[in-house]
Amino acid sequence: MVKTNLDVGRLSERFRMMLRIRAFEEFAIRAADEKLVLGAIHPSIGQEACATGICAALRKDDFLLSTHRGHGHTLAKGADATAMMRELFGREGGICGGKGGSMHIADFSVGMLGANGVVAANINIAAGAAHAAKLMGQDKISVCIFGDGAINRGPFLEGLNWAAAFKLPVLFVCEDNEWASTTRSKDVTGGDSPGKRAEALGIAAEQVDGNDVMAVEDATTRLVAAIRAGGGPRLLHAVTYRLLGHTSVDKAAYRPDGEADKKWTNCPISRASTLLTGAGMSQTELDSFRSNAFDEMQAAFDDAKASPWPNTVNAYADVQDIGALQPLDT
Amino acid sequence: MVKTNLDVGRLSERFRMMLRIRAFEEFAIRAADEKLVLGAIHPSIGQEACATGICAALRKDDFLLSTHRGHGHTLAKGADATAMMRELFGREGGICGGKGGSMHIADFSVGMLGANGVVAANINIAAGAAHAAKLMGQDKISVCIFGDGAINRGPFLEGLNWAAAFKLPVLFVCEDNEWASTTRSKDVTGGDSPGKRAEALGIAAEQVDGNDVMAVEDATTRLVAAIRAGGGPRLLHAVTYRLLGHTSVDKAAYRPDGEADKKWTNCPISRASTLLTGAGMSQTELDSFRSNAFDEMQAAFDDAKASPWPNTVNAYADVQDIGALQPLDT
Amino acid sequence: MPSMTYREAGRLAVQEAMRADPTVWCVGEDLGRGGVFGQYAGLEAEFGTDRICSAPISEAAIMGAAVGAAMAGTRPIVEMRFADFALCAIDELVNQAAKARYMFGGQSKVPITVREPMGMWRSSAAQHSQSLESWYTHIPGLVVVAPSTPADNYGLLSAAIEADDPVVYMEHKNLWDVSGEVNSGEIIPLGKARIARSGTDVTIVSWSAQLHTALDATKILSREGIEAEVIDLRSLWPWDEEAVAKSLSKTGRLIVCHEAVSVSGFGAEILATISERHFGLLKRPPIRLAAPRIPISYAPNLEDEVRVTADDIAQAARRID
Amino acid sequence: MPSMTYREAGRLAVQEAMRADPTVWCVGEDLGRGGVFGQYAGLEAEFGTDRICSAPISEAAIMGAAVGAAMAGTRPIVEMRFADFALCAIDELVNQAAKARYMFGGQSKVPITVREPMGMWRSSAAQHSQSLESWYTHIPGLVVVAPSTPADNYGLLSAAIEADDPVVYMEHKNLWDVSGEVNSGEIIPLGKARIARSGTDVTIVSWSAQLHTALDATKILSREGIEAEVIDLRSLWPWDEEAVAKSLSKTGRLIVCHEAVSVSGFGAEILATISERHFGLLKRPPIRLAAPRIPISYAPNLEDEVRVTADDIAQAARRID
Ligand SMILES: Cc1ncc(C[n+]2csc(CCOP(=O)(O)OP(=O)(O)O)c2C)c(N)n1
Ligand SMILES: Cc1ncc(C[n+]2csc(CCOP(=O)(O)OP(=O)(O)O)c2C)c(N)n1
Ligand SMILES: [Mg+2]
Ligand SMILES: [Mg+2]
Repeated sequence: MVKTNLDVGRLSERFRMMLRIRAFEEFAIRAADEKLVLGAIHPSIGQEACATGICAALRKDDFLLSTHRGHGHTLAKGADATAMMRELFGREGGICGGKGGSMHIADFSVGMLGANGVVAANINIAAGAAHAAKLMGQDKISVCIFGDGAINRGPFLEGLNWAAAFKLPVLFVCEDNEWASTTRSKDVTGGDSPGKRAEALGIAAEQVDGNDVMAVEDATTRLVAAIRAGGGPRLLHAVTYRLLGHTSVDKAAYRPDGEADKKWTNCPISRASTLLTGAGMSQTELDSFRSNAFDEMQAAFDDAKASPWPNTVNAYADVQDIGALQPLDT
Repeated sequence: MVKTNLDVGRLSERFRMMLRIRAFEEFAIRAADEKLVLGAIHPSIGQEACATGICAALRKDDFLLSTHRGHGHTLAKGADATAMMRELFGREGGICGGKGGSMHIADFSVGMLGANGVVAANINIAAGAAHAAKLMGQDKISVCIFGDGAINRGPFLEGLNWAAAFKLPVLFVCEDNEWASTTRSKDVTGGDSPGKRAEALGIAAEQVDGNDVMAVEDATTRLVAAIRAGGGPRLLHAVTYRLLGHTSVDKAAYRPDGEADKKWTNCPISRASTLLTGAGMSQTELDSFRSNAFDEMQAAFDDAKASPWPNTVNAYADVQDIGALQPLDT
Repeated sequence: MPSMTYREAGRLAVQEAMRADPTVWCVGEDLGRGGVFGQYAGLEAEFGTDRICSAPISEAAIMGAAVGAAMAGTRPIVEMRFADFALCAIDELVNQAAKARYMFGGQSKVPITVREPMGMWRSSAAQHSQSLESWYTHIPGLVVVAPSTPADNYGLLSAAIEADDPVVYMEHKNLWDVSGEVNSGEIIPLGKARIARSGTDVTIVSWSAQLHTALDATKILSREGIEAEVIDLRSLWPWDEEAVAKSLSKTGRLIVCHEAVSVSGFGAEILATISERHFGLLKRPPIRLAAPRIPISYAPNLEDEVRVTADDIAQAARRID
Repeated sequence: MPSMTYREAGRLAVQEAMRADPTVWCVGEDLGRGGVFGQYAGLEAEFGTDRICSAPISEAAIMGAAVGAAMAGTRPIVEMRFADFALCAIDELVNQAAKARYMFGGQSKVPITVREPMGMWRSSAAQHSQSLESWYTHIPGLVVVAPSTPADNYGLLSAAIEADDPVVYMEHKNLWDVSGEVNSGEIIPLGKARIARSGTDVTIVSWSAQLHTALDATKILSREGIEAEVIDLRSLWPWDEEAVAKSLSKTGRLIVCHEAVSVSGFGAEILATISERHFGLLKRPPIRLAAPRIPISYAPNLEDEVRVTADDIAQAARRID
């Protein structure tokens, strides 16, 4: 199934990023299983095309804000896997000094302004980052990724209306994996789609196959261009599926039998792999991509496991400048 | 201008209710001017057709939830003007014992579950009242009135989605008077209309001329019938205009010259009056309606002014059952 | 007496209340699957999806709708999932639920039980670990409860559901699996403390998970000849000032320990009340043991920095002796 | 020194900060018309609609957007209109603004100044009158300020805007029209109290509007030969424990008065800290004077029930003497 004008070089690059995300999370799950990571791990396995496609269309200085399920977004935006893995382990050298963990992963040096433990909270924060960019006359944009469950919280309305009212450079991305924790989102969600909600708030919206990495990238590129040109906010509705449970310990037994199995055939990595072999790439080469990703994340895992705990005085650092406690005060 | 099949009896009844609301608020403003009322008074002058038309379509046991601008809604739902006026004056016998004032006016005995000092807060509360009616198998409905400014707060999304998801018997009414305090709502509001927002949340919506009392009543009657029949929530967008300032002390100098003057020609009371004279009612009769309303509210005003302050021990009553203070504790 | 977990005890209280009163219902996210901690397991099967209402992720609507539903004659049990997420519904709880009865001059009560699982629990970090009980004690209209044992979780939750007031009911996430004896029917009155351990030398006041650390400390102290009395407050509003004063009249020494931040935590209220109204009972300066004013970290060793340990308590008891 | 109102003093602080630093901007409802109390009057004309940003009624977005805009390099001044409405943005303030720097390991600060006009003001009733300053003192990451005079409103607001922390800045609605001398350039450091009146017999600690009542009480007391020292805390976090202790070492008598509810109000923290760390300084049991734990009524005489009056303070001073 050779697709005409498939950009093989680009796809293979995206493929490698998706493999890195997959491998990172497989090691994160393993670490949770082995109680090396104590906090909750929300895997994005099956959703790697969203992270990869979106970030491929962004500049390093563009802002990205994510969710509790943010490893892929953070890696794709350019964060270092080792520093991220150390963060999950709560170790020294973690990307947030071990103070945030998986749900607060962030790398401001690549414009990644944070995962967030509060569903939908980043929608307003992302609008604000865009507001700042506009005030300072920068041509950066701000991208906010959230789930299908998040569109039922107030900040969805307030943040989108805000962006529309002030014509801000924000791209809102609803990464719709059908489920919000153990609830099928459509059972508790009125209306047709996140896109219709956005349009009612004055924001043009598009839907895309969120498991087609090239389609996600292309749609994002188009929307980003419109936004950067001063066109105001846009929303992208990326339809994907959460292949595993809500967290690494969730067996997702509440899903109908066979639902996930069927969705595995639509896994974005398999799809990209099929396209690449169809375009003539050898299985050996694809396998080497896989093992590179695996090796990178194995090394990150080993590094994190061997890293020391943070110095306990750090618990008192970065609280605030004024009225900060000294460790001795306690 | 005789309108065919105008129900003169019904219109004259609505006309009298509008006059009562108008007279009540004129006395409330006077009381504020004379410092007999200290709290803020938000007059609904110019919007009497909404209150009147909506409530005319409701049963006494239907719930109504209102805004900070709720005198008209409360009167139209059937509350006693004297007890309301005493409340505004903060006197004994006030409908809330003098503890709420204008912004918390309520009369649970006629299903009026309260004005609210927090914009949009009643949207979720109204959805909840409908939820209770549904759970208890009652055929009551719940009506929530809010302003054009309220549609930019999170509860608009959460409450409407809630009502849609649980198919609740709620009528949402956006009483759109163009202004939210000193801000022209359309300047800070994305999208086309509250109706479009409702539709995107799965709720069918209608727009009505909010200064045409019969049109408001007819639209409400239709929507209420659909809701009571189990059709789930609806939204009515009633387009009206706030003829005075945001509060009784606001001169509304921020409005373009002539805007309000022009809108006065569309005052719902004048329009009803024209229709009634057109239908053959005598000016004398209309004048007697006016003076009846005036006299009723003059009496309420005099009564309130002569009423004693609440007993100060009441300050300690109705806080809570468990862990309540005794006045002596303080 | 049957033994069950803190989780099961809460579930039993809900189940019995729902059987007894058709106006009681539960509302929160994922309740149909038993709730995020399994504390509603099996209830949907018994009571159906109307009364075990699985909500969208809409904390403001969950709380706000419960307020309306309470005013309209039902008795909602509101599940906030993590106490931290209640911050998405604070207007609904503090400006609406707590004040409606008062503002409307007693025309309506707001009988809701707001379950807010609180506290530190395996590296949950700053947004999933907070203990904000003192906030609620500051708000007129609210009752505040923080059970420490399965029996209390059954008995206090039963009382909370029965109450006509809005009750903020804070279970501790680290206690779900703790087992103990529970007797159906043993309702525990709100506002009454429990002497968790009798002693004569020092009074240790605590609640929720921290109570267990206090009890651990007494074992260390007892070996050293210090017999501490431990008071489990159970309810923070109303709180049992009399029980504390009575104990102090024996011991003359007060230690309050809690997991929440020390500054403006509920320990402050206790020390203030005691020093104001029972000054003469204090033979020594009272002591607060609580978290430093820093957010809760993710890394286990940094997280531990904010914990009050049994050793900390024992040390304070020696110091005050 | 020029005389101006508390309102004008705040406005001057904002204006000077905006002139000096192009990244400072204001966001809130109706700011273009000067804000609901006129405290932004004329600023839109000088700085334009981008920097005096008139927002929709979206408190969560106002606060949340400010957090994002602060992380992205600007310094927003956030106007909440009434402190009560900040309850619609508590997740954004407490879970986001206060914790972001910490959770992200110091990768970002969140320099926002959150103006929350607070307190009782002409029959505003339960949802427009609250003083919740003690809540914010309980939250690591937040600085809390409550100025009582025009000079302080200028000097402290200037300092708050300059600070890199999220500062909850609570002006009192009943003080807007109070006049006093203000000198441009006189920045007041956060965390330092002011001796509002010197005295030797009793220490009265207060802040915000209540400070003025405390000063009124000293006039009554002085006639009776009681010379009270009045400390205006100005900032509640950090608060000037040293200044209070120093005064107590003279007087040995402590009265704290505030407008907020007594239970878990900031007075509790002060009494607790003093009794814990400076027990020896207390010659008499300390006294708190604050509102009873009831919502604020609308009727003026019921509203007055929660006020701490100059007479109440004078009586307490006599009692403690
Ligand atoms: C305000 C808030 N409510 C509830 C939660 C608990 N919670 C965490 S993730 C989640 C589901 C989110 O669903 P969705 O937005 O679809 O994202 P997904 O997990 O599918 O990526 C929930 C309910 C939370 N973190 N924050
Ligand atoms: C949450 C909240 N934010 C702000 C306010 C202040 N406020 C009171 S009324 C009002 C304007 C409301 O406009 P709209 O909803 O159109 O109702 P209208 O006043 O026009 O009837 C504002 C901003 C408030 N009461 N509550
Ligand atoms: Mg989802
Ligand atoms: Mg309006």
